[in-house]
Amino acid sequence: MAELTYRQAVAAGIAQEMDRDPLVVFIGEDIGAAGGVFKTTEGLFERFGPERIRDTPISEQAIVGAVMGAAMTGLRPIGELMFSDFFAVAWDMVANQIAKTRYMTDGQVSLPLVLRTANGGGLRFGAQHSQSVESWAMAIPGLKVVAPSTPADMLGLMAAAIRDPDPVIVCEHKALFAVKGEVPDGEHVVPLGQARIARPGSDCTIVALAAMVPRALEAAERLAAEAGISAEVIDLRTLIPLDARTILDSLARTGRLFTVEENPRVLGWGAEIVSIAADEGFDSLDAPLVRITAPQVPLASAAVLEDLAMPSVERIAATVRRRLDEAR
Amino acid sequence: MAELTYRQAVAAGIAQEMDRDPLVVFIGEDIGAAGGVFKTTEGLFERFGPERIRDTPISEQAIVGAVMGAAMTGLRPIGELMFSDFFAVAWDMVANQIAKTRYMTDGQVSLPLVLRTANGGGLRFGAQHSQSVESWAMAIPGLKVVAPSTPADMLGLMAAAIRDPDPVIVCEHKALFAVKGEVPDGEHVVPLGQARIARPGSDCTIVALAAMVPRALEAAERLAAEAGISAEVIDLRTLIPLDARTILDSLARTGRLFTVEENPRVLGWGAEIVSIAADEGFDSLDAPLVRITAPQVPLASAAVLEDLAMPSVERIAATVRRRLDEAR
Amino acid sequence: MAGELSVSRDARLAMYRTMVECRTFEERAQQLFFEGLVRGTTHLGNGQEAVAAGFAGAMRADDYTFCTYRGHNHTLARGVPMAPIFAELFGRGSGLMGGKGGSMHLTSVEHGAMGSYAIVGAHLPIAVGAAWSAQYRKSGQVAVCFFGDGATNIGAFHEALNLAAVWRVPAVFVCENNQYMEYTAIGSVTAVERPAADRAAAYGLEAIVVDGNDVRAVHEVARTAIDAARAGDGPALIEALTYRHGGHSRADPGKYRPDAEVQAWLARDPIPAERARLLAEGVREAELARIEAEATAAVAAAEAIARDGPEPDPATLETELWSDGGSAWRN
Amino acid sequence: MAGELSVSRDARLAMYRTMVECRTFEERAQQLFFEGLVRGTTHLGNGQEAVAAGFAGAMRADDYTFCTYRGHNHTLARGVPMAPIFAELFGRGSGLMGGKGGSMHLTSVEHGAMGSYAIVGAHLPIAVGAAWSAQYRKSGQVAVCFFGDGATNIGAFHEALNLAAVWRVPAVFVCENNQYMEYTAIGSVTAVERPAADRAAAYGLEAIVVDGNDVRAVHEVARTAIDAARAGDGPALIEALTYRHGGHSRADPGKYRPDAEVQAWLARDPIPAERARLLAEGVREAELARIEAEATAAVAAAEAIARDGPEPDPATLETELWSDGGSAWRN
Ligand SMILES: Cc1ncc(C[n+]2csc(CCOP(=O)(O)OP(=O)(O)O)c2C)c(N)n1
Ligand SMILES: Cc1ncc(C[n+]2csc(CCOP(=O)(O)OP(=O)(O)O)c2C)c(N)n1
Ligand SMILES: [Mg+2]
Ligand SMILES: [Mg+2]
Repeated sequence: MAELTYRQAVAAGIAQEMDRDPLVVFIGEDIGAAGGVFKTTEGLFERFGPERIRDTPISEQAIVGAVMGAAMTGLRPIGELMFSDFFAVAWDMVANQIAKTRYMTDGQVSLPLVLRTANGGGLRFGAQHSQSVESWAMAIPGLKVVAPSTPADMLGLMAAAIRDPDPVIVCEHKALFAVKGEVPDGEHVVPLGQARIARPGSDCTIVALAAMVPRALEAAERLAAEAGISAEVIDLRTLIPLDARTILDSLARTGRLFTVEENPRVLGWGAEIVSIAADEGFDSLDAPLVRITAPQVPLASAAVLEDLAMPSVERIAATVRRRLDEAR
Repeated sequence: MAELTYRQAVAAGIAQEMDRDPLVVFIGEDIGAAGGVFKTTEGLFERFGPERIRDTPISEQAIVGAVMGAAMTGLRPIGELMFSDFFAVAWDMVANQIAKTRYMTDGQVSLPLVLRTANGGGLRFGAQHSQSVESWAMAIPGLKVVAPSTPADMLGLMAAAIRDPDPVIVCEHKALFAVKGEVPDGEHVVPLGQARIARPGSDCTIVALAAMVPRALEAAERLAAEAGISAEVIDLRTLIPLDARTILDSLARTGRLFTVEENPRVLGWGAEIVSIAADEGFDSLDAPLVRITAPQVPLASAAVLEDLAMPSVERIAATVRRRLDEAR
Repeated sequence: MAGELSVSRDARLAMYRTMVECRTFEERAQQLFFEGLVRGTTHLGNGQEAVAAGFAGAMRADDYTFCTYRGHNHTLARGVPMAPIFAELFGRGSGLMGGKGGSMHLTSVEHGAMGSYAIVGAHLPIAVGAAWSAQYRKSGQVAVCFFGDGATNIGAFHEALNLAAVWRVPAVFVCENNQYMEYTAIGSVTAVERPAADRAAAYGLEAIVVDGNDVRAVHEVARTAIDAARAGDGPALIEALTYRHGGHSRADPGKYRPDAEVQAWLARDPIPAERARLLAEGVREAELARIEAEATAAVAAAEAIARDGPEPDPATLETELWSDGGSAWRN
Repeated sequence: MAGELSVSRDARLAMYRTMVECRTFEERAQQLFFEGLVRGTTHLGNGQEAVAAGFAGAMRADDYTFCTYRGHNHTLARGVPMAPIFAELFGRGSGLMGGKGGSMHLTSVEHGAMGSYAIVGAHLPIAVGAAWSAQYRKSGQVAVCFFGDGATNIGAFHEALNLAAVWRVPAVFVCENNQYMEYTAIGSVTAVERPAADRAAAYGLEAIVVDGNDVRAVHEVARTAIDAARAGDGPALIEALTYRHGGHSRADPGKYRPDAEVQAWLARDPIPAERARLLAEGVREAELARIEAEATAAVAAAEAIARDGPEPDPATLETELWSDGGSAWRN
């Protein structure tokens, strides 16, 4: 077992797959000699050279379009969008072209491609550089969406995304880049579509993603220590394909479900989880289904305001405790 | 009372407001002498002239950006995006600029603007010209979203949207353009944020939007006639601001909630409604919360497939009936 | 300029045949739209056949075509059979894409017809990607990307041309300047007179304008540009001046165009012009008549097959979103 | 070229003062970033002050400035006070936008500073809209829009320039070509040598290149272009050649740039150059020293005020999404 940062795991995952398959190529802004603005691609240029690792102009539509065109003609390209907010600039390419082409052509076109991006808040970058856009992608049929919370999952899900025959959006959480963790030796691949029970529990289920996973875990520890509440924490890992089974099974055991979402409230991924649970898990429900989210405003840059917006350990723990009390 | 088509109500709403306020201007592709590709803007060019009604190049980012720049400097501009799918091309302008600027500048900038667009399926136009994108906009803090189902609401909500001091997305449903209906004489304005109980009922609540409203109403008639089920149908009319109160009140009376959504399932607007109901309406729930949606695929162009994808009167009625039976 | 590169008699006849097939197909498609058999929308290429035929005649079988919703000509020109195209227009299960795409999205990867794209400008960056892939794989393939005059004002055009030029990918961009967007004249919303050619220098490219109603002139610039791209000399941007005979789409009668303008362009119809030239070169009338009759017969036969095609199997609604053939998004 | 339009001694000193204030402010901002007081990110304008000062000196009080995340210079140059800017960088409630925007989004509508935009290229179409609004309202205002060399390759640039030219709106587009995007040289990803000027013809505009480190040369092209725009002669596109002294943002040391290149540009620092010129023209050393001392004092005073500013009131988290001051999305 090696210890890697989440940041290093990004490059390690890409390198593992580029070593394995010469058809894997990678383009983006400042990803080459510069190693990426978050240093997530350091060493790749030196190792794989300018034919496989290419810097682009600031042309997100061209980056995503080129990745699509390359994927439909035999390559397995990876494109970087430096910040996930910039998906908006290329949204037609992502949502109208990449997501729909296989279906529209009745399977003639395959798009084995990855779009990877620095997602999420917490770095005081303000409203145009801090969004959680995984829910935008989740809503579009034809896109798979991955958002790992640990270095091991980062590496393994990156590998799976690159191997996947369909388009995968990889959301790398900015606030996790410095986090360290053990990563298995040798080839490591984590299958898409499997949630992970990060902490077993029996009183309630807390579903979280990416940077909210460590917060949910810490909240669960506090709930155990301070209120004797046993919270099960599920790390979703992949939004599409969605491991609804793991959530529903957990709910069947606990009877109470919370989602912890960094995104503004309306139509964050938790809404879909809740809408599944409110139908298929109805008989298990002992209490209201509760979403813990950011308020429905853009993310402010001031530390005080940003911290207030994103679900904190305190807010998660307090909300779960209050709602469990109410339900008793 | 005059009878107008939904299509005519669009132009009538714009004309009413342009007559009233010389700061209202309107730009888009082929909207001028040509009267719009859906003929929704016929007569406006003749009436208000080339300074106020301007054709643009095929440059959606420029259209939306120009509308924003004009709004922040004293005009009340309207921009047309010919098909709602094209929001994707200008999504940065909509989601990152227009939606966030007032908040980011702490209220220094006001954006009294309208983006109007032909939304939705049913015309065999295929996956890139048939999407329901109201849920994309609903998810972004800072955008108001309107989707009328009748000519009277089209006119009145268009007027309210133009008068509103904040950005409003007006989704005009393509499949409703030919529908006729009574429109009140004189100035007509329908406030944003008020749902309409389109049909009172006591056994269940069906929440629908735009082209799904007439289908939900017809399904409700059938349920009454064929199964003695009394369904209340709510026409949401506005997604943001959302009239959650009307829905929760109805749910409190009926105990059963269905949403009818034209969009693919995942993170359609119904997910947010359900997530509100599953929390705040929990004590009212007599049965699972059920979403009736399109499947999670792009919309096919073949009539058979498109009709199968969109919730039909039959599917709505059958689903409600089956789920009510199960819950008994 | 035409005639500098040698073109065989057979190649000329083949291009003539392509033009006639396209025209015959489109005229029938329009009738069938009015009869209600073609659903949704169609954007016909009548009048613009010389561009499709001249380029297709200069392409290798494994080259890539990227085109727009106005893509019937380009799809036919690559040799895609008519019956599945008609069936696709009818929304049949036997359609080229099983009824999932429709008129605006004709695709036949097997023929190098890499798709018809309905969002203006979107396919330009995608074509850059295909050309980059060919460059990386050293396959010698070229990507040819057709688009309208209106597409030159959208951002994707700019990004694609710049990236193609910087990476020197084997891509040929062809602007079919038919003078109009939907109902608005391109000149009224464009800062320069030649929407594509006058922008070529912005990407370090040569300004190339060709008479898009002269199949031989088109063929010549096509060969030059495609051969250069294949040889590694980078991309080209070509503006072909042409005109659509009908309206923009569906039932549009195109009344926003001055009568005299329409008449002048109809008089320059590429098909009679090429026919006259072939006759003058000694091709027998009967040979041309045979080509025309064969086209008519082929269209009729294709229509009949398509009419007999089944409606889509409802089960296909949820197939082929993913490579496993299905569309499951959850367990 | 400089000197053809008359510029008063006062105006020259005012522009010098602007440059010195910007430089002094930015140097302090950088230190405060390293001290952790400035949070998140900052993109400094050191080295590029002549562009901001030369243009601001040519603008009317009610003209509009649109700029990028590298927008401190442009915001200061329009007369926005330093204390609320510092406070915004510190994330204080007393910040220019109450802490909601941060360094990348400085805005002061009251001063015509219509916003700093953090998505490359996005503000160009917005500036077109402001200019269109001025044209419609016949207000005589001009919108001046600053952006980097890297922005010339994004789609919004193309759409904005074309629309501005077609509508002949009073907008002046200023590319500050500082030779680099973040860490990548603009030349390596651009098809032409002058990323803005070589594209001007694509919009029917004149190619204008100016020494962006010469405040007088900048001022002259600025006046010419702004006056023409105000007179109804339509937009202009100006490429100002310049260099950022430091890295792209935050702690970036800018090591990707060759030493000799950095040294050559540092030697062409716009501030000492203008200082020498002023002295040569007879301005007394003491007068310049006083301006410099005042700038230092102003920055120190502003910093002190900003340091004393309160943290944002938590209640403001949910204010000012809508014009009613709140952010309610439901009842
Ligand atoms: C991004 C985008 N904007 C608008 C449209 C609607 N639209 C479809 S075709 C068309 C005109 C295109 O004109 P041109 O590029 O000249 O091609 P032509 O139809 O003449 O072949 C427009 C505006 C679209 N499909 N995509
Ligand atoms: C659409 C978009 N893509 C990428 C970025 C990330 N980014 C921020 S600044 C920058 C470089 C911009 O270079 P240039 O336009 O030359 O301006 P400069 O920073 O040199 O002033 C990049 C790539 C962004 N903010 N927006
Ligand atoms: Mg055209
Ligand atoms: Mg730069």
